[in-house]
Amino acid sequence: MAKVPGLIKGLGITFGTMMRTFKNGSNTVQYPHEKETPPIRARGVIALHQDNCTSCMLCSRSCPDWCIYIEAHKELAPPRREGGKPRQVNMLDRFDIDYALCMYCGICVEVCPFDALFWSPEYEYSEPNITDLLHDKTKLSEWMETVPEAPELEVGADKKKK
Amino acid sequence: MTILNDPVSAKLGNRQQLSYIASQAADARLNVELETEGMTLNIGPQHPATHGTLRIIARLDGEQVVWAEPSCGYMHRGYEKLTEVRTFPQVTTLVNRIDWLGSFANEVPFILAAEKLMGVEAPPRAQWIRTILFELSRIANVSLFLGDLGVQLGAITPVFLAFRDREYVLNLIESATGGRFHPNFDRIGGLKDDLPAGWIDETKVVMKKLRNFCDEIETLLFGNEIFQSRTRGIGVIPRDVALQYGLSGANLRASGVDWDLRRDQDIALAYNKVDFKVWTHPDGDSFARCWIRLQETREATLIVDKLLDGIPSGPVMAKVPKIIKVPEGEAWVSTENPLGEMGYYVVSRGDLGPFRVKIRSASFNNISITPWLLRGVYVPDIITILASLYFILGDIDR
Amino acid sequence: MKPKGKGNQLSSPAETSAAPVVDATRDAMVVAIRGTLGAAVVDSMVKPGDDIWVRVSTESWRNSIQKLKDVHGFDYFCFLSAIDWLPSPFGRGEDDPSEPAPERDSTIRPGYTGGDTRMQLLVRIVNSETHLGINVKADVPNDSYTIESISNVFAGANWHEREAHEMFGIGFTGHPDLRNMYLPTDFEGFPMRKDFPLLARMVKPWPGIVDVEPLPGGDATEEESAS
Amino acid sequence: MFALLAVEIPYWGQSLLRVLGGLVAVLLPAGTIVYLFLFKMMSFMQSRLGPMEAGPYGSLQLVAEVGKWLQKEDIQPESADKPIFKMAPIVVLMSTFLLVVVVPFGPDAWFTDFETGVFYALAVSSISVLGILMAGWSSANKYSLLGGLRAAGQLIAYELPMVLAVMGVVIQAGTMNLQQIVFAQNASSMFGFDGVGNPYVLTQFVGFVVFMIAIQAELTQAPFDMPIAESELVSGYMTEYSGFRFLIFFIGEFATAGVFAMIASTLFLGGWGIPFAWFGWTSMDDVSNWMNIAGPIIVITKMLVLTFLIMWVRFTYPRFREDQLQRFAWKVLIPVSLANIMATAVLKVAF
Repeated sequence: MAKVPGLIKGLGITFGTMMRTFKNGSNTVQYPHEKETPPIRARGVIALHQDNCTSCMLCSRSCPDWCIYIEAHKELAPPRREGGKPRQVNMLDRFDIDYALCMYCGICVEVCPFDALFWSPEYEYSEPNITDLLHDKTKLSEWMETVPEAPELEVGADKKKK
Repeated sequence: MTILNDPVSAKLGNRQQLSYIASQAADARLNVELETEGMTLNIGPQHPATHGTLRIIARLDGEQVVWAEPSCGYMHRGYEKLTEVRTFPQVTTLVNRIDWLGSFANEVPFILAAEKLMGVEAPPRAQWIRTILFELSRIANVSLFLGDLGVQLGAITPVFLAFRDREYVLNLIESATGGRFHPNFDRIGGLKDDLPAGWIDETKVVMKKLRNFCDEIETLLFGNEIFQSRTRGIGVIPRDVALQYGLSGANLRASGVDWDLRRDQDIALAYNKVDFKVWTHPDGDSFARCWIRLQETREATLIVDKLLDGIPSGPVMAKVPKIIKVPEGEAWVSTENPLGEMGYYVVSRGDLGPFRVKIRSASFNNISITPWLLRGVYVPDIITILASLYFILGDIDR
Repeated sequence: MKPKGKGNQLSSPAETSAAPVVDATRDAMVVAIRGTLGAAVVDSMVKPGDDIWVRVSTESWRNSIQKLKDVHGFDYFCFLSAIDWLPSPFGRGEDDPSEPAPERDSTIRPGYTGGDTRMQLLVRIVNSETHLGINVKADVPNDSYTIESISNVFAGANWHEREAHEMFGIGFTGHPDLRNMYLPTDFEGFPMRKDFPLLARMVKPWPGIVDVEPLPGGDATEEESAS
Repeated sequence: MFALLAVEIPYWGQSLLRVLGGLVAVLLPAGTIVYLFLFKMMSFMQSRLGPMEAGPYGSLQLVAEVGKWLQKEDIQPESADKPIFKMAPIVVLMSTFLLVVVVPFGPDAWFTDFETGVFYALAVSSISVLGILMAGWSSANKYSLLGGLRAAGQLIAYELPMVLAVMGVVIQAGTMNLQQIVFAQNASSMFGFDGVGNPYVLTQFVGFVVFMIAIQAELTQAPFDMPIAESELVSGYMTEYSGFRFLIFFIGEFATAGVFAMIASTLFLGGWGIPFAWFGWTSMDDVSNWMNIAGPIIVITKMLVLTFLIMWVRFTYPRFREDQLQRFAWKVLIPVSLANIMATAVLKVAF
């Protein structure tokens, strides 16, 4: 019968896959025991480098989801040079990102003019309670440790960009 | 329906003619008093075969559908309205989520429309990388379709094979763009960043795996006689009906229309730099639609391979102002997305954000044919037809 | 079979800087369309190498589409939608709720090919042989918001008209079934009209309104701490 | 069965042992099938590992699942026909228990030794249709109704080829007693060569294939799983069942698979026996007592081989459409098995 070959070949595929899984192991990862490393560029969580932040509000204003809340006040700091005038600096009071709203678009990281925001590939910060997804500036600063170096670029890329 | 006069049937092939007669018969049944009391079956909104939350109200006579009507809107997010309160760079994060399986492809036409209004053009390298990522998202999207097709028809293994191999593509997209599902990598005037080192070689390896996956699916599913008997001659769409309903993509090409926006329009992507075959099928039935998608996936891997060999060097970003204001005007750009023709009609008022964006998504048109198509089929065929039309709820409801 | 036009959307950057070239194909098409439709064409516009816009009169809407399909072979229905030309009274929803709403210009300025009404209908149809597309616009009368349906010209327009009906409140005479498609049956208002507020942007104030609190009694010299 | 124990057991004790034996004979294969095939083989065919957390290599996963189901609320739809709704899973499982009664596990290890065992087995197996129909009807759910009706149509259609396929075996063995059929397969020879006995899978190959297809359909496994059809009818007649009642359906599905595979191995693979010529046994009385211990293991091994086939097909093929299934039964399977009976009868007379 002409019917047989297609059906039999299909059985061969499943059997072959089974044998491959026996031999080479599965394609899945036993998650809590072993973990895959996300790529360097992976957008996992946003880290805040507090020293660089000038509270310019750009990130908060360019966020499409309105999920960055910044409060700051001005303060007098000792002058940089001897005998100079005391400088006015912006002191960050509050820097919250609500990850329940965040769409992980990365616009805030991109618009930041002073390199205060970075992407970290870290992804394990799920919470049972939705309000805990609001990360404040201490928590955001903790992510800084996990921020990797930017990857090397592919051949032919314009090297002028950092 | 008045759209079908009898001359239509004369133009059809044999198989199409049979199904056409069947649909006419179903029409006639509607007009006579039904002897038995029918049953209204609600397929969805929570149903495994609806890829989300599409609801199909079907009037059944036994297992035969007398009348069926999809009801959508369970996932309507109002993107057209949302774009009006966003700036141009912010819109891409939204449109990522329209067709969530091939997200990158959603950004491209919008960015191209904005670039058209601004009169800027992305540098060649950016165009090539865009095209490569575009095809990768096509592969990521359609390979899942190929697996899902099996599940819809009762074979459980293909979907796992699809997820297995799709993962490689997603890893590629993630390592290049940082976003696994929602890349948001396109910027007006180019791309956010260049590719990371080693990406090209990795992609070539993955493309081989994907071709292997296509072969596997072809044997496991398309060569299977049960699959063929389930899909051949089911849900036949003749050419002119397909055009009237504005079907696009593989659905249109399966009805014998040789039209692929990648090849047939001048657009700032690198498609005209490579040779590729546009697959068509004369039958217009479910099998043809699925088969075309399989071939297109394979073709896409070949396109990616060819493009990888010739990426020009240079910058990936044209000179654009930091704060983007798009000049006043209207522009329409559409591209051949995984699901079909996806286009944006962007009206700008010289403001930071668009004044009006009409999102022409492929699935909305593709699924609008179902009331016509589902008459007279059996309940299992509803699933086959819906699966073969291939819609994504986010793409219907926007 | 490609449209012959060359314009600012070409892949070779050299040609983008060139002055707009003449698009013979599209110009010829517009002339042909004017010939067929006659007085029904109110205005038309060609962007070389890009697209054609044609505005037809409200009364001839259905007939014009029918003729474009029959005579000029625009047999592929791409989409139908509407545009509300009224500028939004809410802006992008970024106003400070504690302050009086800013004055906004609410004059209606239509886009390409002009227009006299607030609502405009827009349909895009394509010739499946030459792949030449055309955008057809028509005014929707301000008093009735009603226009003739084209769902018996293009079956695919059925759903698009339903969508336009619920989103913009445009009535389509001759449409077989103008039920809501996305919205609940008892939904009030037309969400896509510009004067329909987007609640997501109303329920909370924009975080960007907040600014850095100034130094109490401090001088006004702005100086950044980073250098 | 109890000669082995060499003690006199009172009747109630015997009955109790039989019931316990029956439970083991139904639940043990079901558990093995679920773990071995549903959890592991399917996963491996799909490049994954399957359950790994509960017990070593996930071997206690089934226990965990049963525990989960037992804890779940027993939901009954408001407009369901409650008594029938509650009864349906039990009827389905009952047919499984009634089936296992006639399967012989050794020369003396049997529950009952029916003269017309085959006839009984085929008759009892259709009781499950009743249960499924009851479930489909009483759930007050359109999907369940469709599923139940499909199941009824399908199971009745496939009963026929199954009976006809077994007919060849019965003609060849000359008996309807399953024990005798086992004996006939193991003690006889093929063309004078008695090295493998005469398992009917070789001489009745057509019958075997038809029988396997028919039980695939009887068990509603893909490609014949339209009554369940997750992607169409959600879960068909099982849609409304939850908790314990769903568990019974679940056990029923796999236990029936096991029992049918046992019957198939008895009919076509020589059942509990291994070729008697290896040990020089010529009659039933010669068979030594240790076969009562080895027998069940052999039956289960053969059963696992057959369920492997069933599951392999299940995990590979898409499903038919209802009308295609009926066409296949009436236009292909029944004529083929009728031809098989004819050929068998002719050959039987000729030799």
